[in-house]
Formats: sequence, C-alpha cells, structure tokens
Amino acid sequence: MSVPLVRLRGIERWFGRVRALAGASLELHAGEVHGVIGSNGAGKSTLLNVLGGLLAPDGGTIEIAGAPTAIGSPRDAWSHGIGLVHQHFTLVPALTVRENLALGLRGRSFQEIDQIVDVTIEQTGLWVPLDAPVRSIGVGDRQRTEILKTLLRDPKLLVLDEPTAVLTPEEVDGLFTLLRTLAREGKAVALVAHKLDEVLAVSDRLTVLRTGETVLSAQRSDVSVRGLVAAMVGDGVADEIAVGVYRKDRPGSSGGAHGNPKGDETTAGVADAAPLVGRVVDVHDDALVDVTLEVHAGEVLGVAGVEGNGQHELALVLSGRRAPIAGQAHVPEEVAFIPQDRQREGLVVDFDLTENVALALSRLDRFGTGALMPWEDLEKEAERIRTRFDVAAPSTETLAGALSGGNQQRVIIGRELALGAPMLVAENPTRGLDVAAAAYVHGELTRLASEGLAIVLISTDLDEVLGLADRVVVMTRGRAVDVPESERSREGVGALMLSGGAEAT
Amino acid sequence: MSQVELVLFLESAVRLGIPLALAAMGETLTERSGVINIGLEGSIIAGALGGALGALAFEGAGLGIIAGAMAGLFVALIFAVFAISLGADQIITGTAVTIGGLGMTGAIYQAQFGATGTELSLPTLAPVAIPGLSEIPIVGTAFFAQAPTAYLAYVMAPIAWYVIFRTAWGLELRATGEAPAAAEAAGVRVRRVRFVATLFGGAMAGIAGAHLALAHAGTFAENMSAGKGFIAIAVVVLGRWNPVLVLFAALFFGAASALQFFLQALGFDIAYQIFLALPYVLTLAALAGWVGTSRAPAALALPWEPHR
Amino acid sequence: GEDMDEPSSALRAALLTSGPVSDAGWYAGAYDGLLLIEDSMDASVSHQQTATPAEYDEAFIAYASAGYDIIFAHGNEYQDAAIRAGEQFPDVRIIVSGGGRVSENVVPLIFRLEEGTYLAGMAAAYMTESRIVGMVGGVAIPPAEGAFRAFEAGVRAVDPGIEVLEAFTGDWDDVAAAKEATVAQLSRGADVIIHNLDAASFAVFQAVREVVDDGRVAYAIGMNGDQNAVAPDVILGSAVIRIPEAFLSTARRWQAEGVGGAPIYVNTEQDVIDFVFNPELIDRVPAEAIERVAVTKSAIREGEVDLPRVIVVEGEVEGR
Amino acid sequence: MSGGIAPARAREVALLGFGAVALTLGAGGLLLLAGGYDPGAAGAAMLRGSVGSWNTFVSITLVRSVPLLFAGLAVALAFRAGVWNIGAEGQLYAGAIAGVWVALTFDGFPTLILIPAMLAMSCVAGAAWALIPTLMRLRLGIGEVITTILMNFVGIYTAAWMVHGPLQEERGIFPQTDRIVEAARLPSFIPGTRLHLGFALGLVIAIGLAVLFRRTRFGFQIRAVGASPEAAAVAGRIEPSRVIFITFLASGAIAGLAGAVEVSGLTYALYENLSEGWGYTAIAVALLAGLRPGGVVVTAIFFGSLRAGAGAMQRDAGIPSAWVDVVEALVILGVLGLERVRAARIVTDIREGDS
Ligand SMILES: Nc1ncnc2c1ncn2[C@@H]1O[C@H](COP(=O)(O)OP(=O)(O)OP(=O)(O)O)[C@@H](O)[C@H]1O
Ligand SMILES: Nc1ncnc2c1ncn2[C@@H]1O[C@H](COP(=O)(O)OP(=O)(O)OP(=O)(O)O)[C@@H](O)[C@H]1O
Ligand SMILES: [Mg+2]
Ligand SMILES: [Mg+2]
Repeated sequence: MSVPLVRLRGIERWFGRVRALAGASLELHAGEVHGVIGSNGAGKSTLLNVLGGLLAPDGGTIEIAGAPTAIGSPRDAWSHGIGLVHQHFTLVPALTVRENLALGLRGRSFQEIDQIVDVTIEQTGLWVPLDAPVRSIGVGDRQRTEILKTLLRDPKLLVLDEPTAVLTPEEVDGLFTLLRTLAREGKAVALVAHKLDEVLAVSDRLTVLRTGETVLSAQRSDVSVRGLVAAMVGDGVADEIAVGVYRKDRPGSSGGAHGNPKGDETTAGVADAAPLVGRVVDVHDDALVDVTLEVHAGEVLGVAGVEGNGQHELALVLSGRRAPIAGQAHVPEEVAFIPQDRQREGLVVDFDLTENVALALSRLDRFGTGALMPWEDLEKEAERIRTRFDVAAPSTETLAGALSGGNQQRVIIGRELALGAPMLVAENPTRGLDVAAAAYVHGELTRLASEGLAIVLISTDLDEVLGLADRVVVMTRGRAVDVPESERSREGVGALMLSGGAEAT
Repeated sequence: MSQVELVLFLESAVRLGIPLALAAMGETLTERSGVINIGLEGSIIAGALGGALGALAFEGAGLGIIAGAMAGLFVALIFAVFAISLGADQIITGTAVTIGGLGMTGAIYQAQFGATGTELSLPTLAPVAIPGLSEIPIVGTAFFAQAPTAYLAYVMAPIAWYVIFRTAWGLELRATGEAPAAAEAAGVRVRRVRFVATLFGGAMAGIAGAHLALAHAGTFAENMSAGKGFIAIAVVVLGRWNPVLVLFAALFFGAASALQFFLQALGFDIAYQIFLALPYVLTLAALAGWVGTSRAPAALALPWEPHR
Repeated sequence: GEDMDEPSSALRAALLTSGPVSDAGWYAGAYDGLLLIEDSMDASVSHQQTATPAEYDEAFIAYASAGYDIIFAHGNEYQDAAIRAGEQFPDVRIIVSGGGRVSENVVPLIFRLEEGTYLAGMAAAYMTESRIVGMVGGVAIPPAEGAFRAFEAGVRAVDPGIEVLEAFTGDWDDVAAAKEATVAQLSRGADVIIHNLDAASFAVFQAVREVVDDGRVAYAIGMNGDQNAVAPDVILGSAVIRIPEAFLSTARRWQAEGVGGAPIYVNTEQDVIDFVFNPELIDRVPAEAIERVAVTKSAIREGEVDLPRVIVVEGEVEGR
Repeated sequence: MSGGIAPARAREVALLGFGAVALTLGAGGLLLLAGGYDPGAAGAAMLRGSVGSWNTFVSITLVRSVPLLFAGLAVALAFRAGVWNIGAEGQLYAGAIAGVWVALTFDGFPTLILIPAMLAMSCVAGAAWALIPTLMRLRLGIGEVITTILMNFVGIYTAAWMVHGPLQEERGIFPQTDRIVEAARLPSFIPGTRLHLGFALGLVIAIGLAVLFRRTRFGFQIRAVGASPEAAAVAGRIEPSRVIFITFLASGAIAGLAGAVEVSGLTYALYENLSEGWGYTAIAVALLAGLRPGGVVVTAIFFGSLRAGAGAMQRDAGIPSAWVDVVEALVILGVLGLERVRAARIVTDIREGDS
C-alpha cells in the first residue's frame, strides 16, 4: 500500500497523573475516510489534538508523507495541510460567523474571503447565518461553521471530532456525502463518532482506541459490528452483553416505524390517566409561542425538533429554571435537569467531581439543612456516582474540566438522577456518549419512567425520541405541536418539523 | 456661561481630555487583546520624563514626544515580559510596574537635576491652529487650535477603529481577547498579538505622558501623572472598548474636570473637594444613563498558556 | 545615618517629609536645611519620606530609638504622632513645621508666611489692571490658608474693590490640574496669580506665560523659594521662606540653649520670610508700589501691621 | 492565579521564572550601584527594618500589614464570587469616616460599646459605598470595575472634605479630625509592642472566610457563582444576583473595617492621606494569595514587610524614597517570577512523581 499521508506511532500523552495516550497509533491515507472509535475517555480527542498541533505528545513519532515531523502548534499543523474540527467548539462567541470564518485566512482581503466563503458554502451545502454573532446561533450552526472554517483552508487532511452529535439526520447524511466527495477528490478524512452505524456507513477504514492504545485498525470490509464493540469494550471474548445492549436498546435501530420499547402496555390512554406532574399553559417567552404541555408520571414525553426552535427555553421553563414571561408553569419544586450545554450550564469546569455533585445535591434535605456543607456525605455520593456511572476519572478530586466529553455527561446524569425528583428534563442526554453509555442512559430513562418518573426528553436525535417516547411533540419556531399516533414516524415527524407548526393549536 | 467662557471651557476640556484619550486609545487595543495593563500609569510617567529628557537632549519637543513614546513602550515591555511571556498575573504585574515606573522616573529625575529638583523649563509643543477648522465658531479653537498630539488623538481614533474592526489583524486581536484558545486553534499567535497590542498601548501612554510634560505643563515633576493611568482605564470602559467612543469618553472626562476649575474660578462658595469629586460623579451618572452597556473582552486579564 | 556608632557628641538630625524633596519648593527647602545642618554643624543626618499617618509614629520611634537628637517633621500632619513619640522618648527634640501642639520636647516651628504674602498682595494690587487677582493652591492646609488670607488682605489694603479668586487642585504635583485652574482664573480676567503649590507651580507660570505671549499683560507670583529666576519673564516677585536658614538656626539654638516648651516663630524679622521683587521686571512696577511694600515690610517687622493670622498653635494668643 | 500550565510549557516557564528572579535581583543591585548606593547596605536595611528583630516584626511589619489584611480579604471575598471589586480604597475611606464619626459623637460611651459600634458603623459605611456599584451591576448591567474605581476617587475626596469640613478638628485649622477618646482606641494585642487588636480581628475574619469557603453552603455558593454563574443558576439553582449582592456588600464591609481599624488602632484621628492606595495593593495581596484567606494573611504580611523595609532603607541606608519604590517593584516582580517557577514545578512534579 502507498505511504500514508500521516502516520502516528506510539503516541504517549499524560495529563498530570492521567495517561490519556499509551502508545496509540493511527495511519491516514489520502482518498480514504477513516473512522476513529472508542469509549468515552479512550483518548480519541487527545490523539486528534496531537495531530492538530494543540497538544504536544510526550512520546512517539509523527510522520507526514513518510517524513518524521514535529507539529508544534495549530499553525504548524496547518502548514502541513492538517485541518482539525474540534469536539468542543473553538469559535469566538463574540464574533460573527463571517468573522470566525475569516479568522486564520490570513493574507487575503475580506472581499476575497467572502467570495471563497460563498463558493465553499455553495459546494458543500453547509449553510450558516453569516452575519449572526456565534454567541446567538445554535449548536448545529456552530458545528457547520466549524467544518466550513476548516474546509475554507483547503486541507489535505480533514480531521473531525464528533461532528455529527449535534446535526440532524439529514444534515449527517449531507455531511457524509461531502466527506465521501472530499475523499474521492484525494483528501484524507478522519472522523470520530459514537454511533457505529454512522461510522460504518461512511468509513473505508477503522481504528479503535481503548484506554489510550490502538487495539484494532482494519478495513471496513474486514470488521463486524460485534468485533468493533468487543474491541472497544475490551473483554477478550466477543462481548455478547455489549452487542446485545447495543442491538436491543439502540432506539430506532430495531427498525420499527414507531419503536416503543415498552411495547403495547403503554398507551396514550394510560398516560393520561396517570397523575399529572408538570403542566405549562399558554406559555410565552423569548423563543416560546403559546406553548401548552402536560407531563404525566411514568411517561416519556419526547420533544423533537431542529436545534434552536425553542427547545432550550422550554427546557428551562419545564425544569423550573426560568419563569415564563406570560402563561403559567406548574412544575414540581425539584426537577432533575440535564441541560444542553454541559460545560456552561451543567458543570463548573473548575470544580472537582465532589463539588459538581454538591452543586445540585447539597440542596436536598438528605444532605442536611444547616449552614455547613456536609462534605463527607457529598464526597461519598460523588464516589458512588463515579463508580456507578463508570466515570473515567482517577478520583472525585478530578476537575470536571479534565474529563472527556462523554464522562462529563455521565457525571451530570448521575447527579441529576440522584436528585430523586418526580420529573426529569433532559436535553440531548446521550449526545457525545459512547454506545454502551448511551444504551445505559436509555435503559435508565426507560426504567425510571416505569418507576413513575415523569420524563421530558428533548432531543434533536429523532431516532432517540421515537424510540423512547410515549408521546411526541415537535417544536417549530417556538410552538409545540402534538404528533398524533398515526404520524409517529421519521417521515411524519420530519414533515411536522418542516411545516412550521402552521396548524398548531 | 457666556460665549467666551464657553469657548474657554471647551478649550480646557479638550486639553484635559487629550492625554487621557491618547493613553486610553492605546489601552483599548491592549484590552481588546485580553490584557489589562494597570501599569499604564508607569508608562505615562515614563513618557513624561522621557519626553522631557528627549526634548532637552534633542532640543525639540517633537523628538521629545518620540522619546516619550519609547519610554512608555519600554515600561510596557517589562509588563509584557512578566504578564504575557511568563503568564504572571496581570494585575499584580501592573501594580509593580506602576510603583517601579513612578520610582524610577523620580530616581532618574533626581540623578539628573539634583536631589531637590529644579523648576524645569522645557521646549514646548506649541498649539497649531488648523486653518479653516479653527475658525468654526465656539468649537473651532477648542478642537482645532491644539498641540499636534491632540490631532494625533483625533486621527488615531478612526484609524484604531478601522484596524480593530476592519482588518485581519484586528480580527485576530479581537479573537485573542475574546477566546484565546479558539484564536490559537485558528492559527493566531496569541501571545505575539498580545505583546504587540501591549507595547502599542505603552507607546501611546508614553505619548500621553510626553504630551503632559511638553504640550500641557512645559515641565516635569515627580508623580505628575497623578493617577491618569487609572482614569484612562476607566475611560476605556466608558468608551466601550471602541476607539472612537473612547475619544469622546476622554473628552467627556476632560470636560467634567474642566468644569471643576471653572466653577472654582466662578467663585462658587462650596468646599473644593466637592468640585474635585465632580468628574467622577458625573462619569458615574453618565454610565448609569448610558443604556445598553457592552461587555469587556471575555478573556480580559486572563493569562494565556498555549494548551501544550 | 549610616554611622550608628559615631560618638554621641556630634549632632544627629533627621528629617521627615510627606512628599518628594525634589519639588524645588517646600520639601526641597527642608532637605536643603538638613544638608545645611550637616555641613555647618558637622552633623550626621537622615531623611525619610512618609506616605501615611501609619508611618509617622514608626519613623519617630525608629529615629528616636536610634539615638537621633533632633527630628524635623516638616508638616503639621506630624503633630499628633510627634506628641506621642515625645512622651515615649523624653530626650529627643521634635520640631514640627507648622505644628499646632506643644510639649516639653515637641516644638512647633511656625513660618509666618503670611507676612510675605501680605506684601505680595499689595504688589499684586498695584499691578492688576483688571482688578481681579487669583490664588491657586494644592491642598487647603493651614499654611496655605494663612498665606492666601494674608494675600487677600494685602490686596484689599491697597484697593478693597479688587476681586480675589481662589482655587485648590487637591494635589501638589498635578501639573495639568494646576495649569487648568490657572487658565480658568486668567480667563475670568485675573491678571496676577499667586500659587501655593510644590512641583506643579511651574504650570502656573507656564499658563501665565502663554497669555502673555498672546499679548495680554499678566503676572505670576512665586512662593516658598525665591522663584524669580524660574520664569523671569512673568514672575513679578516671590514670597520667600528661607527654610534652610530657619532649620539651621533652630538646630543651633538647640545646641546652645535647648529648645522646648514653646513654639518657635520665624518671620520677616529674622529675614526668614520675605517678599522680593523680580529684578527683571521691577522697572514695570510703579515706584509707589515699591515704596509702599518696603514701608509695610518694616512696619510688619516692628509688629505694627495687623495681619490676618491663622492661630496655629493650641492655646496661642498672638505670637510672633 | 492561573494554575493551568501544561507540562511541556512548565519547563519553559520555570526557566523564564528563574531568569526573571535573577534579572530583577541583578537589575535592582546594578541600578542601586549606578545610583551611587550600596546594594548590600540596602538589602541589609530592608531586612533589618522588616524582620530584623521580633519587636521590629511585630511593631512595624505586622502593624503595617493590618489594613492590607482587611482590604486583601475584602478583595479575595469579592473576587471569589466573580465580583471585581477594585473599590476597597473608597470603601476603606468610607469606613474610616464612619468609625471616626462614631468615636467623636459618642465619646462618652465605654470601650465595650464604643469600639463595637465604631466597627459596626464602618462595616455599614463600607457596604454602603459598595452599594452603588452593586446596584449598577445588578440593575443596569454595568461592570463594577469602572464604577468601583470611580467610587474610590469619590471616597478619597469625601474624606478630604470631611477633614476640612464637617469632621474637622475643633479649632478648625488642621485638615484632620480631633483625636478620638481613649475608650475608642483598640487595645494592644501583644503587650509591649505596637500591634493592636485589629490584627487579631483580621485573623479572625481570615479564619471565618476560610471556614466560609471550605465548609459552609453560602461559601460554596459564592465559589460556584464566581466560577460559573450559568452553572450555579441552572445546575445549582442558585440565584447569582442574590449571592453577588450579599458578597459585594460584605466585601465592602470588610474593606470599611480596614479604615476604622487603622484609625482606632493606630492613628487615632482621620487624616486626608490615611491610605496610600492600600485598596489597590490589596488586589495584588489577594491575587498573590490565590484568593485564599490563609494566603492573604501571608501576602499581607509580605507587603507589610516590604513597606517596613522600605522605611528602613531610607533611614539607615540613605536611599531616597524613589529608589526604594524601584526596589519594591523589583521585589514584587521577583516574587511573581518565583511564583511562576513554583507553579511550573508543581506541574512537572506531578508527572515525574508518577510515571
Ligand atoms: N486537559 C486535560 N486534563 C486532564 N485530563 C485530561 C485532559 N484532557 C483529557 N484528559 C483525560 O484524558 C483521557 C482521554 O480523553 P479524551 O478527551 O481524549 O477522550 P475521548 O476518547 O475523546 O472521549 P469522549 O468520547 O468522551 O470525547 C480522559 O481520561 C480524560 O479525562
Ligand atoms: N471535603 C471536601 N470535599 C471537596 N472539596 C473540599 C472539601 N473540603 C474543602 N474542599 C475544598 O477545598 C478547597 C479549599 O478551600 P479554600 O481555598 O477556601 O481554602 P482556604 O481556607 O483558603 O485555604 P488556606 O487556609 O490554606 O488558605 C475549596 O475548593 C473547598 O471547596
Ligand atoms: Mg473526545
Ligand atoms: Mg465525546
């Protein structure tokens, strides 16, 4: 085979006492899409960041077109034609999309840049609101901006770290078509994603990382799903459980038009009879128009919709975090909440795990009501969550900011579930989780609903909503539209999402 | 106020506002890069002494201004080495640089002119009236019969605005001040941008100091910067990190200060300390009435370490 | 004070100031006085600049316990700390310039500056054409107040109808403020300006010079030192305090007869306070004015002029 | 200060830090030599005047550190909540005015009533001085950095006005207040020294704040709001504006105490130049301490010893005040350099200790 465009060998990287990479390797060829997979915390982002010049490796070699090379900074990476789209956004919130795109395209006039931007958007179909400040746009637009920003520089190697997590299925399809086109044009593409079906659909070759090591690297045609999962999870034998979990609970993958994991016993009628837990009536807010909703004990209310149609505002109102401008919101005093932006609203990145657990749990009566913080108890609780949710952190004293994206999410979920609230509002709860973890969360949601918790599942992942929800509403332009039983399919909901809720009541 | 008095008042306002405008304009760029230079006071006083010594050595106020800029830049260089290269806390570094700047200028002045000082008479930077503009009624002489450094401030405001908001470097500057990690990922050399912006701010503060010595007072005295570095930092905020607004904010502060002397000269029988507090109270009031405030650069005062 | 082990026979003198001695004025005069004592009396000397009241006690204690004989504390702000230190160290003598409190070993040294500014006021009254004169000060401390009140009285003694403007900048060193305060008075029509500033005084002369260059007739009056040579083109004369001489004579007196228990006054009588016309401009001064100033000076020396005096020292009736 | 240096850069920073320390020391020595002074004598005087003897240390250095201790704690408290209170200077003056007013007005009361009343009133005044910036931030969204700076100037001139006007000493001559009565003066803390009880009070507040941050719910809320107001609000259901309101005023109150304690413990009267920018130095004190109350005690004493040593350099080594300021600045820069070396060392140690 030809000399790989990029070859990483024996890459090591430490963070304090954490060994994030323990001799990982990766070969990327021109003309190929290369899927990089692994559990949360396996070291995928770290490896790609080494490639992108953001992190210096502590050991190992990097070869570019066969020549040993040191990548000392993002600029260096660029000079070698390596373009990296990060897992966590690296956009400047205060600048407009256009300005973010122009940043780094040095030596060109703004007119020229505008031209290149227009052409590239036309070619790639990555539509973005060019003149909006990044601060004001949704995560989908941000993701597209990131990708566009990287493509503008015409990289030889395009590296994408979990770009699909925040895109709609249609957008994912579009992106994959684009990646295939780029590969056909002779570029090398590396892609991290947690949804195996997505990765398998687009990749020519796959690499699996586990605890910082490359455990498998093979052609797409040579591997099976089972083999990949086994490599990721790492039980020498083919891990039936993992594959089983993946198959059974992966919503939408069971193929049913409206797959309902709870089978026939849960019907809309039963849900109506169950006690009402939360209710919003005629709510108006910044991005909400006359929303009326009810949530009952024991049901999962799915809220589908394209990012930025008022879901986040609805989540804030339903979780009691915000009083609506008009209308009434009757919600329980305590509502568990898994917010959209985990690094901003879910966690304090400069706090350790105990402190992040304490952030929510210390207001519970079981942690006392006095003026003092019961640190010992909270510490124990944090430890419990760390073990129970398999958070990859050396101890509860690890700073949340040092966790991998998926592990941050685990901490939040663990904490919020520990609140023991009668209602849970979750926004994209499995975004960024690996297969096993996502399956675990889905299982938890189902179990909790069956135990009587009222759950509002807000997700841009239609499969997730359709797979888990008892009832579905679609958010479009601030309105909530009920999805009738008959329309509960990808096509039906998709149509409602686009119709703009004209017939909403 | 009669018309003559109004003119005199405006002249005074512009004279008092110009050094603030010069220093604040530089600091605007510095802060846009995410660096707050509390050591500005040190650069101003260094600029005043540098300007004085330069004007004496080269026998000309114009070269004195350049010497002042150099002196201000040198002080900012010390600040930058610690606060940017070393990643030390900006506020502490700035505090040290201010103390050191005030001390060092005093020491040099005493070494040069004797322990008990001299009443230094410096070549002055005379006002230049701009034909035409200076004849505009009321505001003409106030704005257009000033020292050349005033015109520098007028010209710098739109240029700085253009650089910040309309050039590639300005884009890098703003990105650096808002989200250094993102800027670095996009290939911006964050620490270099910060260095350049900080040195520029120091040079402008140096010019402000040289203006005080050469265009305003015609002398140098220890501690003559009298807290203008801190006021300039407040002016930057009042001007919302926008060089054009900063110019107006500086002139506003100059006007508030001029008012204090005017009211005293008019013989108002009020404790003078109340007049002295006036500019600050007026600025507070202006801020409160200044609807829709803007934010500071998000990474202001945060040291930046490349993620490596 | 490097030589701590020097035999105790030599005089050891210390000076405290709350501003830099490089001001070519009030503090510079005190520092020159210290050096004069060093030279003339073969004394060993030391100086400390203090910034806050917290440092006053500390400095007194440090000097007293290091064996200094006499401490010149150059400003009324030291008076309370001086009394405290005096009680703790009975052997030391503390001279407080402009101080208001007396004890056995704490002695106020009162500069009768008003005798000089009264004369300056008279001169100003003769020179003003607009019949408006101005006073620009730093901080309104008693010597400044006293000097200004006497200047006013001097002006009025010649012409009660003359308007006298007053401004304080709040800062002895802020040259920009001093300049603008002067400009404001000049633009109100004042044409003779006296100052009471330190380092910032030059800005007053500069402002006057600028209107003179514009064709107006205006004068400045110097203060503290003889500033006539500083801006010979605009300074009409200077109200002078000869601080070094006052310090030296005080130190001599301490050595000869001891000081204590009573304030020391220095004034025109000892030639410590004076008003001197600027020889460069004296031909512009009407003979009558020169004559009147000279006559009044001797009358003041004789104690025949009723000057507005700020009674500084506690319990003082009317001292000189 | 920022702890987040990555290992690869740690060595570079450590080297730079050592370079900075060497450079500042060398520069200090050379500058003094060039100015015609003896660097050895200067250093010796500095040490002798700050830590030369137990009595020097207690009576001068610790006494000097008291206002920095209070103001530093005030700043640390505010900064922990993400409140950039640059206004300790003005709040200090407000506290001093209020304290001295109580002492002069209620001069017949016994110590046990008078001193607590003075201190309480100074807290109220300091908090009141912080109230305008607080409301401007919470109601109008105006950043507190500029408003607190402006309030400093207003505070300084208000104190100046007080001692020339309403609170001027009885005879109306000197710009100061009358001396406060014995009953209003803080007793000595360590007998035989000049150290007054204000220092002990400062220590108590430091311990109180340490307990607050470590152990209490409200302290935790302060830290959460300071670290991330969004997460505090959404995940913690904390009302950031409430926490900010209380913390800002409490910070003002502690800064106010700095003024009253200085008057009641040391100067016994209010003067115009009571503080030489302690409110600003306090920011350096708090930041150098990493915003930790315990650390503030140490750094306040460090800055106190710098100022104490500065006085001795003038008196004993004959070095003029301006030069002393240069040395002081260099020492601060040197300490910053060392601090960076330490931070870098921690990063490398962790790695090398474990691999
Ligand atoms: N800045 C950091 N400081 C400390 N530890 C870190 C840091 N970044 C990553 N780590 C640790 O390194 C390991 C690998 O993290 P990395 O982000 O590469 O995982 P990942 O495979 O991308 O996971 P995910 O799928 O959750 O994004 C994790 O254990 C993580 O906690
Ligand atoms: N049991 C605990 N579990 C988790 N975090 C804790 C616990 N106890 C204390 N902490 C945290 O330890 C840190 C110490 O708090 P802080 O920095 O205020 O200490 P300090 O009192 O200032 O320290 P010092 O006295 O050394 O200056 C805080 O982050 C606090 O939340
Ligand atoms: Mg990752
Ligand atoms: Mg992830």
